[in-house]
Amino acid sequence: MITKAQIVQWLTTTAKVLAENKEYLTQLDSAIGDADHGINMDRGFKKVMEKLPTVEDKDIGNVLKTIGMTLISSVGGASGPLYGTFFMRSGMVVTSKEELSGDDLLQLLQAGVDGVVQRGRAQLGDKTMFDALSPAMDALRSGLENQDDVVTALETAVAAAEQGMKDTIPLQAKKGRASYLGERSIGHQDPGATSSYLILKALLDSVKA
Amino acid sequence: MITKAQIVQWLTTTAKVLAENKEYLTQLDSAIGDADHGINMDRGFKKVMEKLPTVEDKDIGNVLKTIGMTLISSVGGASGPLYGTFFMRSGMVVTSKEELSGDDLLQLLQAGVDGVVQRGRAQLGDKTMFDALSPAMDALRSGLENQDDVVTALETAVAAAEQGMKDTIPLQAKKGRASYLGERSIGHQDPGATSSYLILKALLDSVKA
Amino acid sequence: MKKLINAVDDVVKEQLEGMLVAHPDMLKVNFEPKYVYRADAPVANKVAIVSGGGSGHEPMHGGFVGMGMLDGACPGEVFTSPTPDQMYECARAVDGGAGVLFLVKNYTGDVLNFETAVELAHADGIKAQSILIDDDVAVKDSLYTAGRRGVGTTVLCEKVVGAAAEAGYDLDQCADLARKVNMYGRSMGMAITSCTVPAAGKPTFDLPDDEMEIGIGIHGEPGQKRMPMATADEITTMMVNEILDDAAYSRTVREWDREEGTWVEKDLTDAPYVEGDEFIVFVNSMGGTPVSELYAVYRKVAEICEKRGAKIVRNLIGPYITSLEMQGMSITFLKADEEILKFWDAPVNTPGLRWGA
Amino acid sequence: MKKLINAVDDVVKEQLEGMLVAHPDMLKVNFEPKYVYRADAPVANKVAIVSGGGSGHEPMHGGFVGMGMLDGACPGEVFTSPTPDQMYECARAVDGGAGVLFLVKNYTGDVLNFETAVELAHADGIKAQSILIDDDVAVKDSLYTAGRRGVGTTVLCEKVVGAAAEAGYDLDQCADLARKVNMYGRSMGMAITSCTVPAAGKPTFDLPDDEMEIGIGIHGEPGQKRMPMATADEITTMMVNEILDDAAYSRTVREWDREEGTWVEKDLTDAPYVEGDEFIVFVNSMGGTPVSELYAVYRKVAEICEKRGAKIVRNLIGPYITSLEMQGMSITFLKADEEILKFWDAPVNTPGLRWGA
Ligand SMILES: Nc1ncnc2c1ncn2[C@@H]1O[C@H](COP(=O)(O)OP(=O)(O)O)[C@@H](O)[C@H]1O
Ligand SMILES: Nc1ncnc2c1ncn2[C@@H]1O[C@H](COP(=O)(O)OP(=O)(O)O)[C@@H](O)[C@H]1O
Ligand SMILES: [Mg+2]
Ligand SMILES: [Mg+2]
Ligand SMILES: [Mg+2]
Ligand SMILES: [Mg+2]
Repeated sequence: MITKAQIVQWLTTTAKVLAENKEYLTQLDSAIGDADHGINMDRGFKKVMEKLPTVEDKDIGNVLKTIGMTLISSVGGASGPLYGTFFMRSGMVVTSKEELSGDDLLQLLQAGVDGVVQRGRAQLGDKTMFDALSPAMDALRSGLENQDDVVTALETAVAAAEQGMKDTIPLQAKKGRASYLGERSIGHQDPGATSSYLILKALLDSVKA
Repeated sequence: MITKAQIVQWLTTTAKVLAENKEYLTQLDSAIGDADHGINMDRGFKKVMEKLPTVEDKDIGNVLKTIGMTLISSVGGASGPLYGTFFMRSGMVVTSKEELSGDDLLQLLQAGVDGVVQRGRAQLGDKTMFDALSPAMDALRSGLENQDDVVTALETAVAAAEQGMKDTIPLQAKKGRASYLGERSIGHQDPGATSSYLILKALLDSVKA
Repeated sequence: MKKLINAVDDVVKEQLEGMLVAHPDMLKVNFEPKYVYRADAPVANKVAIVSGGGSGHEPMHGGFVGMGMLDGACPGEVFTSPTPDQMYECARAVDGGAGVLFLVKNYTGDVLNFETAVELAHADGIKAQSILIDDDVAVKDSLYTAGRRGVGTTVLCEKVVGAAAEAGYDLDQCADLARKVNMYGRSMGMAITSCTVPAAGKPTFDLPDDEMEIGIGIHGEPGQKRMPMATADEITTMMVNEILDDAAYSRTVREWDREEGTWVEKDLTDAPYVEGDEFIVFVNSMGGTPVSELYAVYRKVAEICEKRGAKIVRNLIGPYITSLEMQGMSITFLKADEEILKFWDAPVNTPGLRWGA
Repeated sequence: MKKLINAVDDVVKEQLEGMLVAHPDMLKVNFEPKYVYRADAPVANKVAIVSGGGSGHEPMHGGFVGMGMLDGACPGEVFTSPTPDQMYECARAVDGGAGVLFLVKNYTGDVLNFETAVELAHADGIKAQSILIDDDVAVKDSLYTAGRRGVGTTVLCEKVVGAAAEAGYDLDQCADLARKVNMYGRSMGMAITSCTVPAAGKPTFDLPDDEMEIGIGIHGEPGQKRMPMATADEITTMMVNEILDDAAYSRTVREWDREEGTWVEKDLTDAPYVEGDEFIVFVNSMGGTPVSELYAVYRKVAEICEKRGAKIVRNLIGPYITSLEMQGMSITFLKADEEILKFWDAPVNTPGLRWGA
């Protein structure tokens, strides 16, 4: 089982990792966007860290919903509403839970990813965060279906996210700001796919710890 | 005697020399001014070259006056009215002459320099064109008083102008744009003193030729 | 990075503090969350016009708050869309009972955040509507991209629709006019230098001394293509022709259905311009390009229009929708009919645009 | 060098061509010699206000030609004083019989060329007068320098005196008002980058990334001193204090005696400001600094004034007296009495400054 402490740890690790990768993500965004993705994510998760102590005694669903709302009202840009929706929707499917089974985790993440797609309408191959999230969900699902333990399943999911992130490099962007570059977007890794990979990696690390 | 052809040659040589030194003078002006002295002088003497054919059949006085008016209405800046006045006043003292004695030349130049002082009110050591012109006049006068021939007297005058020009380097400017720099104007050669030296040098070369 | 700023994180806040003390007659500022609103808001029974977007484009949008233009503006961080809470609370502050029209530039971030704001306002009983501005002809298709960006036409639309609201247009009339202005407007931009986002600390892109970016947006992002640097005349000719020759542009936009409380999709097609059309022409500095260079550009624009039978009836020349200190410019054509001209000429009294008042 | 220009030699001409086609309602342009003048010039029985100076400071001066401000403006080459023939012919074109007042910024070049113009106009039977603007407190003394430069106060003086002329002031009244405005005004400027004169092709000076020029003029020339780069608050504090604490400033100026047809010397002393004085405060961009940064500066100016008992009653914030694309700003204080405020508030309708019309 995944404890609430581990979920809180996930958010904390995410904040740390995004702070560490602030410049890297911004640099990726400067190649095909407007040089703010790292700044946006770091600003949002700094706010999350401020907010976290005030909701730590709530259930996991409430924690995630609050984090989602915090991101919506602090990140801005494209990634703000998308990641905000991700966490809000995630929280909605685990209302009042204090710990999560592997299947709960799968549903939680799937609801989040569905929310991203509903808001942003990205399709696979559009060179967005969805290109990291989608293969990760597939890997997680088949891992759990194969009776892998959560950590093992998450490990394959994170590997898939990393591969999906790298696979954005040769793609031409069709959504978001990078799409304006047309063919010039080819050859660069998508910043949002990169932050998605980092977030899933932080989840794995927190669950392993 | 100095012929009208030599005077016309002087103006032509000056135009050529100022064009060649356009960047150099501008660079001097960028250190302690506004980076336009070479551009200004070149623009003015390009106009002089356009005008010259239309007055070549006039007497020396008329030629010089026309050149002065041309400079006034084409150079602008501080140097425009000053050099314009220089040539206008020069022309006024040799009205209707077709050739000049050494003494005529002395009076011509002295009238020009007096005009510069009257307009610009510079004193010796203010770090202006006057710091090249003034020692040149002194040298020319004593040369002629010593019965030197015109070329020899002019040679000492040009040498004095060159020295005066170099001597502006350690001076702190008290007139013109460079004066705003205060002590920071020290260590740079004055652009106007430099163009004055070049103009006198062109005179020497034309008289020698 | 060299800028006249204090802490990087305070850039937007301190700018708003400055606007507040500078223009108390025109506007007020709310800081948590951030929005700028008319000094006399809410104006009873007037439709409130609200815009917003990333900061760094000043005077747009905060500088256009005041009589005859915007009722509210929501500034995001530099080049980053603002958040729905700002938009929603701004809407509450300026709604005078006749509803709120959001003018939204078509960027994924702005669109997503404003959509949430419309939903929040609606849920709160505010009559809300939003119209997208997507006028950048450098973006060729809407199928394989996020669609045309909202650029220069935004300024003209805020002016025209702001005056219409002042004159008593109701919410639907304002929305219809905004949609028309957008469909009548076409823009293109270019840059000769990059700009530096304060939080990033270094230029967004490197541009060699002999190259320029053509088809650039307003976020310091790279443009449609990079080309060898050319003369003002060459650049202007290329851009004006691209605007005047632009074919019909189709896309599907989402507009809010107030009855149903849902988003409905609308197919819109901008008709190409035809000879004899009358225009408001807007030559805009990206920030670092001096107005003197804009006039050299405008001169060529006028010459081409003369030749091609496009009639310029009004113009606007200056830095109005900028990208920080970026050097470059954009050109906007807005086909002008009687309605648009009437509201263009109407008085406006804002920090950034002022006449007749 | 990267600029939106064509041939380097055509920069000023093409800019004027652009202004002419852009603003035929406000102004006309003469090309040989170059001057910009009011569309309805000469205005009968109105004193004509004429200014001029090097180009590169746009919108000043050509952008201030129009109702309520200048009747004529004479642009020189970039950063180079115009020539007397321009000024004289401009004066002839705008004189409506009530005489011409030249507003001259105190630079050796401008002073010498305008002096000749006054003499020419006088010889031609035009009532002419000239007033020097010398407001730059970065220049400390007038004995060992060419005296204080004319900077930000010039814009305010052109506005105020232009309105007075519009209101029927005669030539002496206009001159007296201009002299007063100049004596009530104090400015200081700074730069964080150089600018590039088109004809020179490279930046006038090099400024390392961690340094700034304080006490800079408007010609891209180096300033009073070079200092380590500081925050907006530190820079603003330093400059505002230098302006507010500026001691009495004395100098001898030459004014034209119309009766005698000669220049007469006048000793003028600007009184220091005292607590309780009211001001028009003008925060100006050197060109490349975006208006957003000016607001951060203005915020600090207002804070300091509040503390020091200086009352800001009006303000102007934006790029009005620039140095091409230079990044930096200047701050101008103009002590405002009832007369000055009345004419400041009066309508003005020019490309660069417009309100109430
Ligand atoms: N429609 C979309 N659906 C999913 N993800 C998107 C969409 N548009 C953009 N993104 C993601 O957002 C990232 C950019 O985020 P960010 O830089 O923070 O916002 P902005 O583009 O507004 O500056 C992109 O790298 C991409 O992964
Ligand atoms: N009052 C003056 N008297 C004599 N020469 C002067 C005076 N003021 C300036 N100069 C000369 O003019 C030169 C600058 O000329 P220029 O750069 O063409 O004009 P500006 O200073 O208006 O840009 C200086 O180097 C100096 O020699
Ligand atoms: Mg981005
Ligand atoms: Mg010079
Ligand atoms: Mg962004
Ligand atoms: Mg000069």
